[in-house]
Amino acid sequence: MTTTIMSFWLFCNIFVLFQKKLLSMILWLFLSSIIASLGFLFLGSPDVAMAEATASAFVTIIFIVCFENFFGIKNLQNFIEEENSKTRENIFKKIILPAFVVLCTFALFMNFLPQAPQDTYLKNLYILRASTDVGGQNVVGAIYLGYRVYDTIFEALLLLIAVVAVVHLSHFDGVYKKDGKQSEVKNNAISLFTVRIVAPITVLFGIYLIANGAITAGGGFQGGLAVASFFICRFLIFDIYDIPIKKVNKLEDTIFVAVVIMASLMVFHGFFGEIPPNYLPIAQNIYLFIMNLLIGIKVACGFTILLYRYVAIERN
Amino acid sequence: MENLLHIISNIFIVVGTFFILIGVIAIFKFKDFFSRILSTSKIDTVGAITILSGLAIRHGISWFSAKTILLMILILIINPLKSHTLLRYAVISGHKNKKAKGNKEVAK
Amino acid sequence: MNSIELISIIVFFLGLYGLLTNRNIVKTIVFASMMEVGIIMFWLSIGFTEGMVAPIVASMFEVDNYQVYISDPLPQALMITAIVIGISITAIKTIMFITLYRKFKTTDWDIAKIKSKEVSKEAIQKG
Amino acid sequence: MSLFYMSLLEIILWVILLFAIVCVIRVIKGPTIWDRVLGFSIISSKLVLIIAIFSSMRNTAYLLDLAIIYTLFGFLGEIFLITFLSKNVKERG
Repeated sequence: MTTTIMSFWLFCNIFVLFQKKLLSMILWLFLSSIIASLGFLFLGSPDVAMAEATASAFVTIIFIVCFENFFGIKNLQNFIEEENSKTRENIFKKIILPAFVVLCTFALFMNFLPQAPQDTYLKNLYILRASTDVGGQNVVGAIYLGYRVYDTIFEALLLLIAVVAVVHLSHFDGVYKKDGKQSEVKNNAISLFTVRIVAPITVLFGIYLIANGAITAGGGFQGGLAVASFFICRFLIFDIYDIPIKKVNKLEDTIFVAVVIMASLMVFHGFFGEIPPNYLPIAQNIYLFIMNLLIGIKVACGFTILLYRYVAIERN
Repeated sequence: MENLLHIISNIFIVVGTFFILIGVIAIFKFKDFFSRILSTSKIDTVGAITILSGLAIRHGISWFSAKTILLMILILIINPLKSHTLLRYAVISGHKNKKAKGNKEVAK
Repeated sequence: MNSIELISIIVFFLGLYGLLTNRNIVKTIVFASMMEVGIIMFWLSIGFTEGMVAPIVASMFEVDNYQVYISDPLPQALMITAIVIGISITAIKTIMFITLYRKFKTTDWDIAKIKSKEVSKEAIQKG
Repeated sequence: MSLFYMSLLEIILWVILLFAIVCVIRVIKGPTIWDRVLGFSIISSKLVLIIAIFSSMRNTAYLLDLAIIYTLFGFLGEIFLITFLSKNVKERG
């Protein structure tokens, strides 16, 4: 079963390679990453599958808004057609050459792969002790909030830097003028109705994922991404740009500081007391919930800023 | 009692896969976009809902069946309207059937 | 070593091939995100056996030989952060491309290089 | 694993996966871009069914969250693609 899905995924990726037009290339990328997320589920990791399923939609939205911004309507038409006429290679060159290169590089890589079955000592240690050391039912969440909390802090820092870079590179002064145009969706009553129903459901579902992060699959990252998608829906419905970006940016900064303080409280308490520290289960659950909530708010803020910047460029 | 529920759910699931099979055949049989979207989108929604209701019957009254009912409602809302927007924007952007006879008369 | 590791490495190198042979800037960004999914799949598929269960305590102990059939939680925890960073990095890449397109009006690597050299020469001549 | 010992759900899982793989042919050779998007939406709805049946086989309710996320986010990405296409594509190929 799993091998079949993986070969399906490989097939889709080969088609990404052979596509000439950019739009169909992005459609194939969307398809391949959705199938990859199904593969993650069959590999026994639903958390990563959730993150990948949201990421596929986000990446396609980013690419589409990028096209919309800078190629204009007429330019884009030329851009798509131009690709066809320029590159004409025969099938031999297109199929044999990549296969040869891939096989050669793979043969170089072959020696470094593990041949014998792996030692699973560390895995068993995590699985047996996570629910007593850190708390909660989800071992993955216990690792990225407890054992490896430094990784999470640096991830949050990297997201902050990415947001700063996007804000800096998009020259937009924060004043949005509305130019009589309405979005296509707004004219259509039925699509408007659909998006109006879907948007609140995504927010509720994101909050559910954040709150149940310690118990089942899900957590701060996935829930934050789901909440951030609400603002895209909001843009689709109303076509207005009225979110106070600077305030959201400040909120993100303060929440990053709160994440660092919360994590260091846990870690430094461990330094002064026993290792691992013996907390009460209630305190552990409260810690996990607050940490998931903070990370969820931070990811949601970061991605709303990022996506609204893109939309603002388009209008400017 | 449990055996009876299993038999009913199995019947539902098999009927649902039969619907989906018809939808898959319809994609390849029809020769233009509009007839394809007309046939496949409806049949696909019906097949998904029958399979999910079969799964809900199999698990009795539990969290699992509650979540499947939520999923059914979402599919019932989203799936037809997705195909509606697809069709509408295809018409807006100027997509026409080249082989159909009616178009020539309209153009004249 | 199992078949899924092999497939994910092949996908990684397919992405690398596409990245090396395309002149278009947007296409290279697409292939970079393809390579990223290949890497994530490789990390998750290490030590895979058919019929694996997620590492969640409620569902773990239903399996008989649970030490073999539970997937490794450590790479999963690392890969969740990798995916979230990956989205923001694609955003940065595309926005850098957008600023480049505004300046030089091309989508080609070579022409962009030539034009940037011309711009720097003019700046040197002006002092 | 021979076919005789498979449960009904497992057979249905294979059959729906086969349908999804067959639908890719429409995405490959669809004469217009609209056919490709139609094929994509049908494949994504089949993947949702695969997840639901898989979670029923394992008897775990939390895997259904993933199916709900699939439906919501597939809809969102597709709406963006379609609106973009309607602005820019004028009857080609």
